[in-house]
Amino acid sequence: MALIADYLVQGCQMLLTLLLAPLLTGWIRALKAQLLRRRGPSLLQPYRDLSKLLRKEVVLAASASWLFRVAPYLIFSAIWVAASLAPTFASGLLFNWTADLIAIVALLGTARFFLALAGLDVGTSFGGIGSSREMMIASLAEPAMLMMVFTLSLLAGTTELSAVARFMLTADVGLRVSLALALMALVMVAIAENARIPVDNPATHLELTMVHEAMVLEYSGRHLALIELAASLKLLLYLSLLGCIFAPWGMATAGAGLTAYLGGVAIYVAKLAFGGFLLALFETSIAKMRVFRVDQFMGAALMLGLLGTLLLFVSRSL
Amino acid sequence: MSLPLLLGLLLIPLAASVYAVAAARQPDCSRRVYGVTLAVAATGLGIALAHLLTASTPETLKLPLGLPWLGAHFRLDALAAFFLIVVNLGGAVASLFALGYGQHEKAPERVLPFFPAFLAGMNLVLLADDAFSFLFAWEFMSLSSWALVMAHHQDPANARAGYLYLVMACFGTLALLLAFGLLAGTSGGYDFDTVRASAITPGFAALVLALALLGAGSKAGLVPLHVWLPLAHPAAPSHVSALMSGVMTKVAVYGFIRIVFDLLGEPVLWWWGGLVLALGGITAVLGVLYALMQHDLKRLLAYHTVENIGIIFIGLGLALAFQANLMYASAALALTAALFHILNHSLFKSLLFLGTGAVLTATGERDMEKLGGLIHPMPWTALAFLIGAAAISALPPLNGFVSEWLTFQAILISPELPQWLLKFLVPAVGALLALSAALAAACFVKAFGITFLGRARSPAATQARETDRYSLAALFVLAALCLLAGILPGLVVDGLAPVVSLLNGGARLIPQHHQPWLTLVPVVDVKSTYNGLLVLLFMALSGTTAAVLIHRLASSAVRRGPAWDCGFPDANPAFQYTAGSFAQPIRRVFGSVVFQARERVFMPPPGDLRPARFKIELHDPIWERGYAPIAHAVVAVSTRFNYLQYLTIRRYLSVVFGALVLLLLGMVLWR
Amino acid sequence: MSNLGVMAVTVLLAVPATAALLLALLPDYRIGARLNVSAALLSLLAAAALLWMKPEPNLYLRVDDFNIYLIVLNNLVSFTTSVFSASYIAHELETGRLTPVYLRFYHAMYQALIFAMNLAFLANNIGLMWVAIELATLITVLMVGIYRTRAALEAAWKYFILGSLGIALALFGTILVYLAAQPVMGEGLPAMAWDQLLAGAGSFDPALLNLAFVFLLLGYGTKAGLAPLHAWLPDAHAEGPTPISAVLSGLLLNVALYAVLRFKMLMNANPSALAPGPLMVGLGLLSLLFAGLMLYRRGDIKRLFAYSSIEHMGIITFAFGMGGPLANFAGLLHMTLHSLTKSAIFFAVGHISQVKGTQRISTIRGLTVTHPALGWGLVAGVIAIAGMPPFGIFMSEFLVVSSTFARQPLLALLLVLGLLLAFGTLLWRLHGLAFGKPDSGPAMPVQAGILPMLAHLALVLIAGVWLPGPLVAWFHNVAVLLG
Amino acid sequence: MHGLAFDIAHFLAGGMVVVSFLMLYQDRLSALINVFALHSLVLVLAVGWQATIQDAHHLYVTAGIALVFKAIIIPTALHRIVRRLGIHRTLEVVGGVGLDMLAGAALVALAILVMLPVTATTDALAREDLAFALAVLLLGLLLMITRQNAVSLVVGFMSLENGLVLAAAGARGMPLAVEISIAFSVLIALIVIGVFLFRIRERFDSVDMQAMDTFREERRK
Repeated sequence: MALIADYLVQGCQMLLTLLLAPLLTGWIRALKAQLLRRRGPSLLQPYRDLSKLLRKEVVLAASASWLFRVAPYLIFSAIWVAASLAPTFASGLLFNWTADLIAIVALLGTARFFLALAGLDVGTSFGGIGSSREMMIASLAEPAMLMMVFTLSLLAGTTELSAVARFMLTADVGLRVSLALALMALVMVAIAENARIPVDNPATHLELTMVHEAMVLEYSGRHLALIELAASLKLLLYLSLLGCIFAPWGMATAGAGLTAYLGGVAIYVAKLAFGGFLLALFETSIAKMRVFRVDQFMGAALMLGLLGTLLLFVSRSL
Repeated sequence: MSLPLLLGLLLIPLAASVYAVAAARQPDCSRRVYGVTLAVAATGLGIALAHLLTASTPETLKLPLGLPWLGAHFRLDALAAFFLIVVNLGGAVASLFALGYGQHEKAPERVLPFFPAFLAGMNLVLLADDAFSFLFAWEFMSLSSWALVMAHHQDPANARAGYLYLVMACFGTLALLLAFGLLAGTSGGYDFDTVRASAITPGFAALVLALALLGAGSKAGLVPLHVWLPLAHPAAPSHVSALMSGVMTKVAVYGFIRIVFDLLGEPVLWWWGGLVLALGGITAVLGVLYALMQHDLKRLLAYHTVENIGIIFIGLGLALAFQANLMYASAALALTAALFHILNHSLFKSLLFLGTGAVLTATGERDMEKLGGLIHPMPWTALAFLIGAAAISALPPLNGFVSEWLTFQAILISPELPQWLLKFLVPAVGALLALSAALAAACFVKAFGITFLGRARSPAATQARETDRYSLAALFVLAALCLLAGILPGLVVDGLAPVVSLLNGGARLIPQHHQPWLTLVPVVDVKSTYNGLLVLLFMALSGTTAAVLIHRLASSAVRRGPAWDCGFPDANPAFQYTAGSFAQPIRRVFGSVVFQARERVFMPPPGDLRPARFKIELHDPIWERGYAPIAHAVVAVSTRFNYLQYLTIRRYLSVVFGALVLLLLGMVLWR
Repeated sequence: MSNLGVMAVTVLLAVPATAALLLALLPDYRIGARLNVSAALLSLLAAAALLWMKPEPNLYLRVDDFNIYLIVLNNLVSFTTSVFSASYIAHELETGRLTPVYLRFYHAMYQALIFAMNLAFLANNIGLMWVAIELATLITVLMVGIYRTRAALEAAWKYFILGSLGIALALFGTILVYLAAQPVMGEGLPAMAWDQLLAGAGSFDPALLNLAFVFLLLGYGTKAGLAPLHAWLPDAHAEGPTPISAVLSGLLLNVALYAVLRFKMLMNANPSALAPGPLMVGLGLLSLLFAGLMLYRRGDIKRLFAYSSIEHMGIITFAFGMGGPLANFAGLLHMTLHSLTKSAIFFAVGHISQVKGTQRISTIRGLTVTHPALGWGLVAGVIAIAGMPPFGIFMSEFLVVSSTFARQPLLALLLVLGLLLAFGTLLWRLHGLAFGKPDSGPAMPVQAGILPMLAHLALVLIAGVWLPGPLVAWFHNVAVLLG
Repeated sequence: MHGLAFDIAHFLAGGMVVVSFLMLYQDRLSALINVFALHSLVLVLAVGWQATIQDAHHLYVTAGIALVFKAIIIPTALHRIVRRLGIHRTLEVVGGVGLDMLAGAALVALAILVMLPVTATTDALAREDLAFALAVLLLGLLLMITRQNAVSLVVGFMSLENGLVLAAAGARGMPLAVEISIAFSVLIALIVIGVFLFRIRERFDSVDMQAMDTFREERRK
């Protein structure tokens, strides 16, 4: 019985992430519009886009291969699994131990791998631009992310997220330099990974500046829908990571009962909203940088992460 | 009982070699030879597997061969059994592949006699239990593989590769020879039991470690001893490249493990671990950076071998560091990670090289810039290659990720190490490892994307056909194994346990097979867990459900059209991104530092009909700073000495006279 | 029993001598070649017979543990070489490099050479041994000059001058040994007989012994081609007929080294004399490194392998200089295998240079393509001589290096450096010769007799995997004798 | 009596050293050959004296051989060769005579130094003889390396070999002395050198050894 409940909760989380993701995207877009004194679309616009895309037929480039058609599903499932394995409103769920933080990072890597391949598949120059730049950025972002993971796991003694979250709730964390460094690293990585300003502009279609958009240029219909959905899931994932690591308050623990779960959900949504607000604020306040300054940006993130880890390695023995 | 069986088994490939010398020109000779090697390797695999799993005590055997007063000692223990599995698995699959691939060989008489000998040599290295037989087999392995590298010797590049390879191999053997000289001592106790028993001073032990690093490292391709590897591995026929890259480098690692972990024994000094760790990290990153700069598919793979060797040595270095501090539980984790990665790399590197072989037979091209779009004519090869690429890029749920995950876990439990240097070194190496993993992903997006995706860049690529069924079978066996090892890591870890406990003073990881859902739980108190099986299930589930739902509820219509490409579709495949242009951002970020990469653009003025040219200059720092000077020095000195060949007789007489007078004076002064 | 042995000894000496006379009289070179082969075979059988029945030593001749296997080896190689020379010489006659008269002379001299070398090995009397070695030198001088080309004459002249200087020094050393022995052993023959000398060496005058050893080392060292006394060797190998090159490298060097070792024993037997080890180690290392460097710039294929002979003489001398059971064992093994391998290489080289009509390395390419048998034979030979398994020389080098490193690390490092150097340069040449695109040069048809080469290589291969018990026992005994 | 015997032997052996110096001093070929004949003559006397005082009769044979071959036949043969080749020009002495003399003196000193430690168990006669023989040997070698001409090379070598015979004769009761001297004289002096000089004359029109240092293909590379 309890087992079934656990399954249910896990399922709920998966659905919840799936449902909330477009909303988050819409929320950020709306906020940005507001901040720019525009009226902007409604919160539900992303849902409308998705349903429309889903219903349209797919126009497939002549030179596209089976990989091009499989990739969206792969990308979507990888990111969705990652998103639903990270604790959102409750920690210690049934399958949280399936993948720890490293595995989640790697799952995102899988998604990126296939996205980049899809960009190369049709054999257009823009796809190539997108893929190569994406991989360059990732080659720095992923280590930075892993350094952040090191920092956490050195503190919490584990790389498993709900355990980390539980640890961060305990008193003996205190304020640590390395945590701050890790937070900065994570934020920078999140910005890069989700193709936000200043690394990339999700709204642009000016060929030479786009990275993520260039890869998905050839996609249409349901494929595009899946990829858009995956993108917003990814954003959600990063925000919930930030939430459960650096603001783990109010998360329900496994088997806490329905009310606790609902409360958890409410707080979770609030966290997302706040995170989205910060992101929108940040994006509207700075300009996009040249592609070949990105490596310095990401290098900085990597250095921050490494610094945090080093501090911990050393301070452990003090 | 299984040891004599194995040794007897090894006679068969040698016989096959002899047969091949006689009958290489006959049409079905290649099929026969590879059939034999396939059978032999499969049997050997079975025996070794049985021995490893039934986990009996080591078997030893002494034959009246080799050094007369010593005899040839052989021994089959868990370590040897594990590496026998790696070797024979690779050998079996390569033979299977060659059943089809070998038909296209232009010079079978230069391949068939040496392939079985090569296989036998590698097996013999693993079974040898005294210094002489070990080095004998080791050098025999080098020699036979050299012959295979020289198979297509009419291409001067291959000949050069073969020469460099053999000289480096001889260098490595001599280093190991010196190491064994120290271990055996003046009494000449060359059999490994005596060596294990005899104590050795710390200074000598450190020397042995250094020599083992030189000897085994030069064969495994440890930076800066790797220079021969990316030349020699691609030069050989592809199934041999697969063996050399996927398997022979592992035999080299075996040599290192056998000497340092087994023969040298206690005491281990902490800085050994540091040294090996640092070397591993540097090797990993440099290897992948070199690989990113390559356009030759096989050479790219060879450089990735260097990278993976680095990862393996990171694991070994951690294990040494832990053992030095008597933290055997942690050492067990690190060792498990290293051994697991050894197995994984042998799987996917063989897979990738064999895939390249398939491409090579289909198009006759190794240069990625001339390939492209091969996924259309050869979808199955593409699929297998894709799995291999994903595996080597350490993507879940495949096997490459598991071993890297284990290595990360080993790094994460290392802050307990007391030494300060290690405290700084380990996280830095962790960063290097992460970096190399990410770069590897980038590199294989390039390798697969440019080779198989897009549109064909040359007529050869357009006329490609799917490869034969033997080759496909070989490819998919390996692909399946990559997936299995990825989703059932617990079983592999349990299989490795006897090896680990052998090398680690009895300590091993906790049994995994009765964990719920076969989850991987390396260390209990650290609650980090990973479950590839579930990840795969979830992904499959969500992916299929999404697909089904969409096709049911939403549209499933597809219309083919020209690529959109922001409105100006380019007809010409030459407009595609090439390997060079794909690597350009990373080259700008890293290459400018490491390789002094410069881009020279020649843009003719308007009205000038010359084509615009774009050239990339790369410098290999290690070759230019390390090896070229030595070569020049030898040439210079020998040229300097050469005049001694043309003296007048009077001069020669004077030399003798001088020697005589000198010795007489010496006699006078000696008193 | 022993009188059978005496018979065998007489056969060993009488057959070559008489054969030499007969061959000098025989006009037809075909019969000559056959007679040559059969005489060599006969003396080989006699030598083999000695293995089972040793005669009692007298004051002139002696068969003991040390020389018996060398005698067998000597006659074995000279037999195979005679077989090879039968096929080689025929071609020389066709191309007109030799006239029948010279062939007659050649065969006679060949047998005389065998006689001289057998005598040198059998001699129990240091004076007799000296005479034998001198005889061998003079004969080889004549053989080297046999082509009478400008280069050949120069080589022979150089060889003659340096060789006879070495001989002279050796003689002086011999006289000194006698002088050292004479007060103890009394005047006359006993003071020049091995066994007696060895017995009494302990009470000889050390100063005289030391002086003697210096002269003997230089004298016989010149014959053994140790640097810096090697100058005659490359040219003599390059310019003479290839069978003679094979005999020079395979046997004559051994003879000289054998003499040096005999006197080394004498030195060891006298506690207050200086230890011969360091001198030999020094000369050995010098030869090894020097040859390794010189190999690189060689343009003539026979000179190349001549230098490799210098290198290996260096290794062997080094091993004996180091001493100790392992190193001595290795030295003896190396001596045996080197003469087998090197002569095999020269068999291959001889036919190759006939086929290509040149000895210039730069004009020979891709042999494994054009002449698989010869090409792969050469490859196998070079692999073997470079000390790689499965061939036997690997074993001896393994023993030398490993046993040295534990005792004298620095020396071992130098040794390894030399080995690597020589290996690299030799392999570099091999790659040029055996691989690569074959040039479309003139390829004359030659019915190459590759049987001797294969036989030698097979022996070396077997030795690499398994050494027969009696051989090992012999090596051990002699290793003990050598101290 | 023994004293006298010793002195004479000493005198003769020393005489050989002196004659060796004379040879070093010569710079004309024919003169050199004559001095060599003298050298051999002294050798004959020395050996003969040794024969008498050791009453070892086989040494007379050695002396006879030396007399016939070295003192008579070879010099005349060499004279004929020289005349036939028409080498009457002076031959350049490498480094000059003075230096040669100095070097020679040093060598003699070295020879004596080397012989000093030899214990007196071997009778003094042999010791002195040996020292002189060694000196002669070294001087002969010096002669070989300071002359450029094949003939003088041969002469130098034979003077060296005279020293050897002297040593052999001085070694009391040394067996095979005759055989050895025969082996030397006959084989070397007659056959080979004769044959060689003949051949060489055939090929090169001078016997100057510079002419024999031909170029070999390695040098062209």
